[in-house]
Amino acid sequence: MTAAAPLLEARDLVMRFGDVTAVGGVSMTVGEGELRCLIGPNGAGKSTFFKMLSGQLRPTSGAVALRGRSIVGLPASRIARLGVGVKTQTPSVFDGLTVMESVRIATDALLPPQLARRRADEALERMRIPHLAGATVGLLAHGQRQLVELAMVVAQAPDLILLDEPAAGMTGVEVDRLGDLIVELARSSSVIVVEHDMAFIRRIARTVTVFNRGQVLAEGPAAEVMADARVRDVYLGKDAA
Amino acid sequence: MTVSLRSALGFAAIAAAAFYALVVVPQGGDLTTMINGSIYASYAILALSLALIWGYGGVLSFGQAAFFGLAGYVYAVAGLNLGDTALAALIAVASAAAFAALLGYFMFWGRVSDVYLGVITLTVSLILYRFINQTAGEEWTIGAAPLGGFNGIPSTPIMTALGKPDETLMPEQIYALSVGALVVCYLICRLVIATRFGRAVVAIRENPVRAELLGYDTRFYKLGIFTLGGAIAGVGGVAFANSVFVSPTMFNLQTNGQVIIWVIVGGLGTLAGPVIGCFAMLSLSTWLGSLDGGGWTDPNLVMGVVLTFCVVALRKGLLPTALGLGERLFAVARERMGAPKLGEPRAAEDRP
Amino acid sequence: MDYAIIVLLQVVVTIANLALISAGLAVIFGMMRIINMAHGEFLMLGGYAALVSHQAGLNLWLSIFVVAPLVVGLVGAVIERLVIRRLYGRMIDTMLATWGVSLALVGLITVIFGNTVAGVSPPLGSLEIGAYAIGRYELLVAGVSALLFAAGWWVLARTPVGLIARAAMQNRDMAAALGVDPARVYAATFVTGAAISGLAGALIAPIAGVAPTIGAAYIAKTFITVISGGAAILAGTLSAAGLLGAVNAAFSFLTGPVLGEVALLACAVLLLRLLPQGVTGRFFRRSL
Amino acid sequence: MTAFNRRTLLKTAAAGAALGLAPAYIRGASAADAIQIAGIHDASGGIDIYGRPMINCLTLAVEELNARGGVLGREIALKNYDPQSNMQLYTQYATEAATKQKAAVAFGGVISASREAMRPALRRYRVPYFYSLLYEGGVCDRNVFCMGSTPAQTLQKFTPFAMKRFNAKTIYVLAADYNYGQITAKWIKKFATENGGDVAQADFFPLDVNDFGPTIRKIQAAKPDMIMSVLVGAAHNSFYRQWVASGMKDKIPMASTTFGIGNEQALTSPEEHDGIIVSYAYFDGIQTPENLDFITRYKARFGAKADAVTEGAAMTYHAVNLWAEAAKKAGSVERDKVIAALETGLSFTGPAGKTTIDAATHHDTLDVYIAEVKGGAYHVLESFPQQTPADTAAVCDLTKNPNETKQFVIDVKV
Repeated sequence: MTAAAPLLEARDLVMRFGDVTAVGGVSMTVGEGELRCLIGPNGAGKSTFFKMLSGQLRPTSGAVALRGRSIVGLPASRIARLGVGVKTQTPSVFDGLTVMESVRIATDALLPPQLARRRADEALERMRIPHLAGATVGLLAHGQRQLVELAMVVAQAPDLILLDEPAAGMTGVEVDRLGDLIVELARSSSVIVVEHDMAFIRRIARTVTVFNRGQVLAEGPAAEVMADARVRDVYLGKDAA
Repeated sequence: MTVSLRSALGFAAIAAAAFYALVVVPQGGDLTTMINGSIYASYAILALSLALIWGYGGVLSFGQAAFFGLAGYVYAVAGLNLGDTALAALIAVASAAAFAALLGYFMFWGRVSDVYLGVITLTVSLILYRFINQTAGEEWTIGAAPLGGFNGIPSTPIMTALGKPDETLMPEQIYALSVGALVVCYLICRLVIATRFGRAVVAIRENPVRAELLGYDTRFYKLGIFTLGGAIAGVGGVAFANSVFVSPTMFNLQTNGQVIIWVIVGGLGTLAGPVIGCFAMLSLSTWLGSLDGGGWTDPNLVMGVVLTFCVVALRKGLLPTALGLGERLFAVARERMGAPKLGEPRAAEDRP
Repeated sequence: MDYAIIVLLQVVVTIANLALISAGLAVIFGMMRIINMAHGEFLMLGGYAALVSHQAGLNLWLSIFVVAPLVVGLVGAVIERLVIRRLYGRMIDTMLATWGVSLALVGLITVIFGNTVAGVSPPLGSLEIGAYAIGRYELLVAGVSALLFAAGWWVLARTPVGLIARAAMQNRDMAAALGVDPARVYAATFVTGAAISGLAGALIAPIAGVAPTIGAAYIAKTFITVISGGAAILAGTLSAAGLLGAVNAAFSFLTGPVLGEVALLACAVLLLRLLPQGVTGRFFRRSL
Repeated sequence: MTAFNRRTLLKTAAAGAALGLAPAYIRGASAADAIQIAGIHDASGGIDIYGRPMINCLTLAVEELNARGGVLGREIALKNYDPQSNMQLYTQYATEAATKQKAAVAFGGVISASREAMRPALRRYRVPYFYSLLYEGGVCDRNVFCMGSTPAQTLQKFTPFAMKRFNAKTIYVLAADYNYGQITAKWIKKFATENGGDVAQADFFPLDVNDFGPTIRKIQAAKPDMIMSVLVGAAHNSFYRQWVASGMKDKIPMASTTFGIGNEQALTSPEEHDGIIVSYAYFDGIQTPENLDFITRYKARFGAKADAVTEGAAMTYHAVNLWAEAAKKAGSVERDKVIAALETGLSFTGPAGKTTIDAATHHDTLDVYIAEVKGGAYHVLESFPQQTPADTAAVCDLTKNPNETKQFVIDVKV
């Protein structure tokens, strides 16, 4: 473990389900404060890759290290405590709790009560949803639920934030706000975003990694990658048209 | 109705019920009521334990009576051997908790889920039942305590006054003790739910994946609530052992089924509901059996119809349905008087 | 040698019995993901239906093979209409509601017939093997059980009905895609499961006797067999019944019926811990 | 449960009376001063086959007493409780009968477990208690009178009789797995050994077992000379069916200590039960004038199709009449006076012949018969008049130790 170890380093990650290979040997390094976008067609293995990073899936083979420390095989809760926050593809929230209760659950996990309370308030402010504090999460609209989930993640102030399609189901205004927010988040944490919305990607991205069929197809600065013919072929060709 | 008003009313109702049970009933001097009352209270503690782990922890144990019966037997055996009933009771509750912890570790660390968890708990309870049921032979004697097989242990010792091992408690005192234990267990459940641990348990019931991703080791929390449930069921078992005596029926299929029925009839997700459901169903069953020269009906028939009806028509159970009805009436009344409508999302200050 | 044969036959009979009494529950669980807690009472009703019609003068075989499945199938249809249909997709609720149905059926039968009814002796006499003997009827029941499973396989694998059933087993929408109303598939499944249970109950009635509460003796055993077997109706039930039945019979011989049952239960607990999705959740995943 | 403070209890009872808690069930015009008595028997659930004829006989005995003007000029008000074969309800109803109904006496209990569930409560509340079913012996409690036959009264004669009749040396015992079955199996072993035979094996079955396949194969391997069935309850009934289906009926003969107590002869077919021999203190086919008259009255009251009268039922009839005799003799239904009167060696001659209370054990001396089951009826083969409860007498002497309250497990020396 050296001080120079990158925040996240994944090497040759492979995930097989029976005969199906969902991720076939992906390596990726993300540094402190980096904002990385993952793109790729449906079934390219992005969500599976995320789940291996967060500990929801145990890779068939390969290594994941957080600041040089291997996290393969650790339970998801342990990885979360090591500073990895996750927003899943479909909002994963506590339908039966209120917004405030939900966020408190997040802050309570890591912080003493006084601080937890303050951090929870701040998170709601940041998401601009303090007015929803007493509302039951299960009764909110889809976009609002996304924000609640984000608030829970943000409230924990993780070092690495994994966002799986955070803009899905949001209105235009909400998407814009979200973009600003992600950029802001990236000042204090490293962020990896999976997204389909290309305008959104262009707006926030610095480095883009393209997945295809469980492999990394290309990686580099956003503009460069999007100009890549192979990338246009497998992905943009359809979506960006 | 706001949450605070609702819980205040709830507390008032609980306090009133406890007052009635502990002060008014003994004044009546009716021993039958008190002895039935102590049996019902022991079962109600069992119902409470399932209400906690199922309603709040989302862990459906089909074999909750395993802990109830185990504690009863440990109490009887320890009591007969040690002579000190208070110590025996402690050992009994601790064994129920330890057994729950062991079983919980086996299940939660194996990531056994839902229905399978139900099957395993039920099966464990039935194993205990089958085992105890075949201990009629005299080779099954632990120290001074014959396990007694099907008959159980009719000589189950009754609690003695603290520090006075010769002064066996009277039925009235056992009654007070059982009801007292029920109230204390209820308060413990209430308190636990309000702690950080309790909130995490509820969150895990709501969405285990999310809780896990927020850093909660769900296995640990489930184990915690399951163990607490086992301990509370154990308290019920000790109370039952004092009210009747221990026998294998404590963990047979019917007892396990009944607990679930009480919780469902009373209302899943509440604590008081299952206790009410337990008292209601037991009274019904006792009453049906004392109908002289019956034959026009059968206790099973009535219980079955009630349960089916509760599940199909009364989805939430007695207490929540009654509260909902009360709220609606209340709302209508307030609206007529021109008060603002209830049920708006409320500000965060209202929350604890 | 004779003893070995008779023991082997006894083990086969035990397994076949377990598979037979679990079959109806397995059909309903496999296709609908419903745990029918009234299953034991369906078996019990089958026994009563056969017994009562036989005592009313009907031929025993007709009572067992025709009357019992018809009557219990009909009861299943009524229960599906009144209860199950309202609870689709709510697994725990269905379980509890059918538990209520189970109690109600026990009560109803007690009110009608009382607690005890004279039984019927198993027909056909016994088969002698050296100094030993086993009831021919028990062997016949084992044979019917085998036939039932073979027929089940044929229906599922080779007929259009089976295709729909397999689709419904995969998921609800698939059946809809085949142009079949899933509600109708479920109703038909429940009735079929009930009828099979009725037949099984009637078949074992001459051996086990009938009493209103006899279902309780079966429900835990069958429930555990089906869950341990996992989702595949035929392979799951057969493999679990084979394993659990063999353990049960072996321990019954070595010790007594109680420890036989304890061994069965303990084996199931271990099985579920090791294979949390049941046997067919891990092995023979593509089977029926 | 022995150290109850009696004074406090009396105080409680007095407080209840002072508050004017009237008996819950009031019947008829003269009911105000009716004598309350309780009957607690299973009328439903798996053990009701034993309870139902007992309830009939209790009812008949009370009705006859009332027709003759009641006891001490007061009508008898009987309340029947149905514990639904649930042992916990026995405790509850016994308490209810004692404290709410204020019964002067309680009759009931079916299997031993139910007796043990009721006994402490009835003693605590000082309600004399009559238990009428045959059982394993050993109950030693001044508050309780056990009317049924015990092993020394039946098995001592029955075991050698069966061994001789079947020319048997080795016996295979199948017994219900609770204390009755366990203790009875020991008595059988004792009497078998004493008569030059042996018990090859004793298997015990919980009351809900109904699959005897592996056991029958085991018996086939053991090749005993005879079977002794101590099986109990509806589920065990299927043994007789499976025995016949395995072709064993004509190969190994069978005796039973329980067959018929629940009217099993009516629930099995002749091909299943023909030839089984049993031994009880009563058969409904006994040809005495008392019994013939009794059966006529029983059928007139409950119909020709009613459950046949069993030993437990007949002894219930005897118990009620013995209690009435004692009350008359004592001039009161007060507990201590009635018990004292019974301890004078009171006897009653009824359908089961003459039964005399033994003061030392609170059991009774009675006539015992051995019979063969044939075509659903009993044919008496032999009778042994006036057998004393020697087994319980060996361990229990209430005249010396009136405060004894336990059930002795009689140490059966083999």
